[in-house]
Amino acid sequence: MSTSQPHTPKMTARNVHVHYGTTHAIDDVDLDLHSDEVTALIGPSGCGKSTFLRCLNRMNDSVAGCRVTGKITLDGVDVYEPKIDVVQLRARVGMVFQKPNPFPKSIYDNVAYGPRIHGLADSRTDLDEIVATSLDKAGLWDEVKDRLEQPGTALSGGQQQRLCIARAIAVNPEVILMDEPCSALDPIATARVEALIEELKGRYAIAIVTHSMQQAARISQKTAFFHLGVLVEHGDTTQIFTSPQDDRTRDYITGRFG
Amino acid sequence: MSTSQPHTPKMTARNVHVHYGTTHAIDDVDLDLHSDEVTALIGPSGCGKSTFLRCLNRMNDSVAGCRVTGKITLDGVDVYEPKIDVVQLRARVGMVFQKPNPFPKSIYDNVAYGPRIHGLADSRTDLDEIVATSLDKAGLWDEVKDRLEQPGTALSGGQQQRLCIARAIAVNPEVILMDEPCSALDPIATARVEALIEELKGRYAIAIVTHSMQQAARISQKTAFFHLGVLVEHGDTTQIFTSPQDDRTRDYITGRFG
Amino acid sequence: MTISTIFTVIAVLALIGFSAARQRSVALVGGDTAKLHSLPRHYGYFGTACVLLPSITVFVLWLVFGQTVVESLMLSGLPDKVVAAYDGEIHILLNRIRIAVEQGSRIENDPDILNAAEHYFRLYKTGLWATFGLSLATGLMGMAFAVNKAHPSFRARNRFESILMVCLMVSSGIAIVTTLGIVASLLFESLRFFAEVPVGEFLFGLHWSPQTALRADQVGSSGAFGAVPLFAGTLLISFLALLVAGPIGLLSAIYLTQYANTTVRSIVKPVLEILAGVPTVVYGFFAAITVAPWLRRTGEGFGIPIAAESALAAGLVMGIMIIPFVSSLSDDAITAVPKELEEGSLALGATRSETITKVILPAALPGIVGAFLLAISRAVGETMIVVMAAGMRPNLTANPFEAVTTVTVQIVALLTGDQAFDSAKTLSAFALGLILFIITLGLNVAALRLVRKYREIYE
Amino acid sequence: GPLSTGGPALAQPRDQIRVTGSSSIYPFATVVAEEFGRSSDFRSPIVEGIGTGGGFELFCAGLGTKHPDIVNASRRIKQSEIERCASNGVSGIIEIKFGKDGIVLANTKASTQFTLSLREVFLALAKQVPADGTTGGPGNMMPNPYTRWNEINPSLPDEPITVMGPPPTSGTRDAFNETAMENGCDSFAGIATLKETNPRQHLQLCHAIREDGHYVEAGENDNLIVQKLQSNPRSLGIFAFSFLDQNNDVLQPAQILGEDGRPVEPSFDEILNEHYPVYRNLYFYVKKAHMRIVPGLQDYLRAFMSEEAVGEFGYLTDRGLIPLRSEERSRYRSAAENMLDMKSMRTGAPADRGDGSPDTPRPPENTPHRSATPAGNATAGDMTGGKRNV
Amino acid sequence: MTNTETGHTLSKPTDWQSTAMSRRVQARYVRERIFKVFGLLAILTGATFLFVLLFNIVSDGMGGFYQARIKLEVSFDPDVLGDPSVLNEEDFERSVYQANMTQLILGALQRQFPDVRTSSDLRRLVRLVSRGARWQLRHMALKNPDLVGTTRAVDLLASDDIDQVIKGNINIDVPESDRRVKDKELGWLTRLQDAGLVSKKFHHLFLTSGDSREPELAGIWGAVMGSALTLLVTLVIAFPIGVMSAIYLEEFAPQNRLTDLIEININNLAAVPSIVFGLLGLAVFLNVVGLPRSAPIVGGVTLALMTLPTIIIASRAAIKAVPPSIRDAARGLGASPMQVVFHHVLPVAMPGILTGTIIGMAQALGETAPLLMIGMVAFIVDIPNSINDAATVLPVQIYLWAESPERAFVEKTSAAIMVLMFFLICMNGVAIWLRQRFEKNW
Ligand SMILES: Nc1ncnc2c1ncn2[C@@H]1O[C@H](COP(=O)(O)OP(=O)(O)OP(=O)(O)O)[C@@H](O)[C@H]1O
Ligand SMILES: Nc1ncnc2c1ncn2[C@@H]1O[C@H](COP(=O)(O)OP(=O)(O)OP(=O)(O)O)[C@@H](O)[C@H]1O
Ligand SMILES: [Mg+2]
Ligand SMILES: [Mg+2]
Ligand SMILES: O=P([O-])([O-])[O-]
Repeated sequence: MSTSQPHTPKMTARNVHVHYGTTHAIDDVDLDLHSDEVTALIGPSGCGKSTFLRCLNRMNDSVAGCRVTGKITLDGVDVYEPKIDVVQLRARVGMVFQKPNPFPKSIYDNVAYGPRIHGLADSRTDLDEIVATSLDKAGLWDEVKDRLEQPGTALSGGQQQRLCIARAIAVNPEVILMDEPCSALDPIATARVEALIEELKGRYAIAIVTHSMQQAARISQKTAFFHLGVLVEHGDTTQIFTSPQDDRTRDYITGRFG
Repeated sequence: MSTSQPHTPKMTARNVHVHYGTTHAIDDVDLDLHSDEVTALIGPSGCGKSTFLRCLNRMNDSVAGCRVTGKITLDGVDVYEPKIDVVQLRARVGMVFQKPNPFPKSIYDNVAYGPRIHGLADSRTDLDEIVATSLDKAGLWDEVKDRLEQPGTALSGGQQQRLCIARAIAVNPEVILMDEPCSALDPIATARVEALIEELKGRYAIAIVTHSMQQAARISQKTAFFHLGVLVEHGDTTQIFTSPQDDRTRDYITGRFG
Repeated sequence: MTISTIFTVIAVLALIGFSAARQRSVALVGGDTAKLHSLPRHYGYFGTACVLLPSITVFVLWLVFGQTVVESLMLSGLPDKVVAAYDGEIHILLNRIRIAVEQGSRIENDPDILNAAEHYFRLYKTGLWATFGLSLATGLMGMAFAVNKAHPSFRARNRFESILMVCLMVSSGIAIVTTLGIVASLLFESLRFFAEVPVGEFLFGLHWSPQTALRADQVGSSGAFGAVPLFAGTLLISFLALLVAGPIGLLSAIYLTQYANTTVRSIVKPVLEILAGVPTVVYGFFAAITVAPWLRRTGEGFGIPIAAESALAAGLVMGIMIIPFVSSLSDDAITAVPKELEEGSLALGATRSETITKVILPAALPGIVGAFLLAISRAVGETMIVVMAAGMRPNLTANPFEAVTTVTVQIVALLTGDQAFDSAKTLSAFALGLILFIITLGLNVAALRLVRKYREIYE
Repeated sequence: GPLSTGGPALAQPRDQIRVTGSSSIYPFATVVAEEFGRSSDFRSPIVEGIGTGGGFELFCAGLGTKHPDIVNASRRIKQSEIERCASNGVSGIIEIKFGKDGIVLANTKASTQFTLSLREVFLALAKQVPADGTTGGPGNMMPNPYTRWNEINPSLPDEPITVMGPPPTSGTRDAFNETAMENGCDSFAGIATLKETNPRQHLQLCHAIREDGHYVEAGENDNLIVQKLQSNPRSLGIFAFSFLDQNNDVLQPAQILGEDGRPVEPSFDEILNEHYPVYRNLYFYVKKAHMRIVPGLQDYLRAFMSEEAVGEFGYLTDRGLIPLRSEERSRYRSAAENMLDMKSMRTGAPADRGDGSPDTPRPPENTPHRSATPAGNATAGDMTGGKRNV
Repeated sequence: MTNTETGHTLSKPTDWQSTAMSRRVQARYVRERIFKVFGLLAILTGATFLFVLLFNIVSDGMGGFYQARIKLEVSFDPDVLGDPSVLNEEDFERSVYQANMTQLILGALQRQFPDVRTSSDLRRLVRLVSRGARWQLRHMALKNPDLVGTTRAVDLLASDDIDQVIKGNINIDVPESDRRVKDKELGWLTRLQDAGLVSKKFHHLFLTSGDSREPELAGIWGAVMGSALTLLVTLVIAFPIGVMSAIYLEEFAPQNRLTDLIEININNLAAVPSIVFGLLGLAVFLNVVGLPRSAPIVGGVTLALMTLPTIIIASRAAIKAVPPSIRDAARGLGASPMQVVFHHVLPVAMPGILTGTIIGMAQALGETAPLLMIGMVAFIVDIPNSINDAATVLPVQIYLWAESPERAFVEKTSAAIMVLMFFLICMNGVAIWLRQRFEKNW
């Protein structure tokens, strides 16, 4: 269903099924994420977008009753293999959540947390640099450089979300997963975050769940449409939005439901 | 700004301002609700849709630091007048919330709750009838008639939301306010609720907040577009969606932001 | 050598273990710590754990079994004639030897015993040194193991965290161990009691008068061990306490969460919490000297005869004490009710009080039940107030104006008065404790079920 | 010297005397302990008041620093306790009697003062009293019908019987039973004869206290009884003389009719002379072996038994202790001085100690015996007969 | 069923203006007001109880902080004390120890009352001053040997009876025979008062010394230290274990029967009478482990077991209340479950955990019954310095004083309660301060 891609994908999902107890939340999904692209996951509420995203970095591991089958690879290695260290996996596959969730610590410590636990910095200067670079990449440096010791929770919603992105970037991930990162933000903050995603696009494989088709159209190169746990259609964003192959996709993007 | 209306409106808002402490959440809004129409309130997150809705039945009274100025009338009577009884006001202006919130009681008791406290039923048979009629109007009767004694919380999300609508109908309101009633529901449940709104339209003045422009287009006759607390544009739904007058409206519905 | 030296040595070893394992791991990757699976300090922690676990285990084993082992070794080495002299009463011999070890010839002059003590002491010293050596050795082995393990690919963090996890599990096991300890310290004496008094009589007898002979010239064997009046008394007083604390606590919680503004709340809540911190002895005096006479006088004014030591006085004061348990925990339960429910009710035109009684309280019920349960637990287990205010009269009545006694009062009285651990009178204290334990256990099981059921329905 | 190991399994040296036992003796023992600590080089002994029986339990658990050196007892040691001690290697025990403690019945000054015979005390408090027209004894008993004092004797106040006293677990209660109740009870011929024929039943009849609310078991805390009496002016309380001594501005004792029929008020002199019949002896027991273990033990005994402490003008009398008569004092003082344990005491004991074995059933050691006369019983019968329909 | 046609109740609009309806609404508002008043009453009742209790204590206890003293001219007679200029330091010390201080006091009193002659009167005269006055003088002589040979005005402690008379706690209007303080003594006292030699001062000794059977010498410091040491042990044991088990149960334990068992167990432990914990302490820590009797270490461990359920229950609630989003965030960055808990959950839950700890420690601070079994209910003069020293604790001290026959202990008891309440408030203060530090920024 996916359009052919010349270079090897960063992450692949094949025949992925997810069950929550008896609920079949994801039904046989195949999807690739590529390194220099933004993939948007769209679909009506409850169709399994978040579930699929959380499979990719095994955040579902800790959900009681959640079973994942099928194969998900990162650089060709199965991430569900027993010998895979999920801590390292999550360092390589970063995540940004719907509601900004900075730690109740200072801005500096928020960003420095990941590098610290992964031992990415040998010295304080190293760490300072990582923090500064990450905040800079997240477009937050200028706004916070004078108040790194202030609590991250004291920032505005949009700033918090960018702080969360900075935090994810700081551990130098290869993939970034974003679950409705703008739905709690006002339009101005949303615009800032979208600009940031645009900027990050070249360096990371990015998957983003969104409820707003406008947003998907604005920022993504690939779009995947989920419906009731099934990946209905997947392809270039322009193609999905202009000439969807499936009736359900068409109905959804023309506002017949959702 | 509103298109002229031949008959008198059920509710009117004039020069309404709302402050939360120092935040100016609603800025000089004029809006009418008519008895046989559905009015959709749209706009990006945080623009004040919910705030405005909650002014109409004075649900904001209990929010600390919230000040409302301007004039809001129901059948020509100012609802913020001191002698107005908010208990009655809220019985006449019903409300349905974003997240279905059935009481932890049986289905029957959920619906009977309003009539009981307002003394709308003289006898048990009266009450039975009110419950049955309300559930029927909410399109839930056939699904639950055999298990009225089960807890309302045991229903599915869509059923719960319809139960909440039934509960609101049961006190025989004249206006129904709905704050994103479908955003927590799956497409099928959403479709059922939309059908229900369609059915209710003739009898009540309905105001509905939605994030989905598709939904607004499907179910409403009038649409009001809010932005940063200001009512930017207000008119017939078709007109707003096809030929918006204001740039911000156009940008919003074409997905330039939000 | 003292324990503190041993522990110091082990602590130093643990520190060495930390730096050794850490440095090895860093050295193996030539300083490029990124190649390590875990952070260098995780290797260090692992090293510490590998030293501490075996060496402390050895030491604890010595603490628990050392004396027994040494003593049996010593006894087996004694000349037969010495043992024969204490035929069947080895513990007396052992005791003499122990005293001799401790006190030397100051109070012991039997040369055999002194020799045995000498022997005992040598064995003991040997054992102590052996333990020390062994714990050092195992600690060193642990260190070697950890250092050897400190490869870049070794998952030091995961291993260290598993060890930590075991600590967490052990901690939560302490509650169980405590329970076992309580049951064990009650069970043995209780069994001895039940050997003398039938369980049936104890559980269902209506007459409590523990006056069995402590010595032959006391009232003989007229002891009646029907515990029902005690449990009834406990029930009555707890019920009265709950009657006071329940409404006051719950209404306070409601007022504070629903009506009061934040300033009032932030002042009143800690003030009410002081009530829980007042020592029970103080409440006891308050009940006995201030409240009880006042009640009595008031009662006389109305022509109601109130006993000097009425259940009412004790229940009332105990109720005051447990107010904060009800109010603080109900407060939490009420705050935890989703705001949407409240708004749902208000939006239907309900008044605030209707919303509270018809929606919020039912929704908060599991939490409130929990609060009441903890309060009842406190009331049932409370001792000093009832000892001072409720009196000692076993009285099967539901009249709060009469004197009653409770299980805890009897336990204290039996254990602090003239006692003899060979008479049913004293032993009954243990049986009372055991049965009370079983009853509250049942209560808690029932409560858990209840709460679970509510949770299933409403969540 | 002792083999000092420092090992955890063996006990550590102790340089402080440890005293345990009776809570009734606690107020006296602590005064001596403090005085001893302040006026010697030794530290003040640690004194616990957990009750006589509990004290023996600890005392008899063994020799050595882990176990107490002295146990205070408001009664003599029992045979079973001696055996238990012996089986744990505690054999040389020095028995010291150091004084007497009066037990008083009292109410507040606001009420009328009582004058009671022991027979009336018995009738007011016993669980069962002789049936009408009988002198008591098996088959002749009825549950105590009296609810007001004047039902027992018309000259007593017309007030409900409410007596607050110690619970059955208390040593004070035992002593009260032995001295007051038993003598009142023996004034009924039918019961008194049982003493020879069926001692067990005799005890049952004499020592059983009513449980219908007229006797209020008010706990072991005498001070609490004193305070409760003040707030309940119509009740009497049973407690130790020392508490009366401290509170005689608010409390008044009941007078008890002595042997000669003369009302006796509990006072220092009357108890000392044994005119006041309700009192008990106070003891403590010391481990002879510990004299060598714990420094200062010998000096403590000396200090305790000094005239300055337990003499007629000793500081303990200030606290309400009634001293022994001087010859008894010197006998026990020399026992303490010479570390005479119970065995040697007994063999060399002067004849006035009638009791050889400390715990076969025996008449209470110091109880003045009154012979019950048939006439007395008849009076009682008349009295009860006349009063019951009131 | 579709009865939309059958003209049901809902088709006609509700008549809100009808009298029946407005009466109904009025009644509902009345109920609302009554309900609110009940809530307010409940709070007022609780507060009133507390106030009455505190008022009772304070009005009884203030006197305990004051003590009557009698100023007498004491001549430090070298014949009695020994002569420091002749004796070496050690011998002088011994001689002072053995000196009959009563003689000095008697001399001073006789100088004041030359008319008192008979020996029984003299004995009563000496009893005007405390027995502790002897030790007061001894202390002075030892501290300052130069005093010997001089005569100084010394503020001697009055005896407890005299002290109580001066404070008006003993009724002197009853007949002489009913008083411990006789008319003669009252006469002497009046003479002393007239001469301005009697004073009532703040009693430092009460706050700084250990227990005594002389009310005027009895101090609370031994019990304060005992409580502090005991609670230290309790805290060191109960806090980490309580928090660790709460972490395990809330974050890691699988939902199974074993977890249920542990949960029920913990709840049940909260209902076990505290004296039963004393039995446990006696059986396990004294008899099996062989820890020293009466020592704070044993009391602390026993109370720790008793406090554990409270801390666990509160900590679990606090941990449960930590928003899952924080856990997600940390997990999403690659933190291991342990790191999630120790780096994020615990700091956020700490205020709640501290609240539970406050309540638990307050409970431990007020407990008497379990300590009875392990020998901490005892007369101990020395002030404990380590967790192995024999000690008693504040509530026990209160209990012991309350049981003492001497009248003057009544006010000491209430004063001790005041000290305990102060201790409690300090303890809570520290915890609340800590809690605020944790809450500070975020
Ligand atoms: N922890 C869980 N336990 C059980 N069922 C779950 C759980 N989480 C999600 N589900 C179910 O799995 C399905 C997919 O949920 P998911 O959250 O992935 O949807 P979504 O597309 O992200 O929806 P939304 O747009 O509302 O976030 C839904 O039916 C949901 O009810
Ligand atoms: N209780 C409150 N206190 C303070 N500010 C508030 C409160 N509720 C809302 N606001 C602020 O008022 C503004 C309008 O909020 P409102 O909830 O009405 O927006 P909305 O249009 O409903 O957004 P959404 O689509 O996210 O529901 C926002 O800036 C919001 O932060
Ligand atoms: Mg989602
Ligand atoms: Mg909203
Ligand atoms: O404490 P007693 O044994 O004397 O009651």
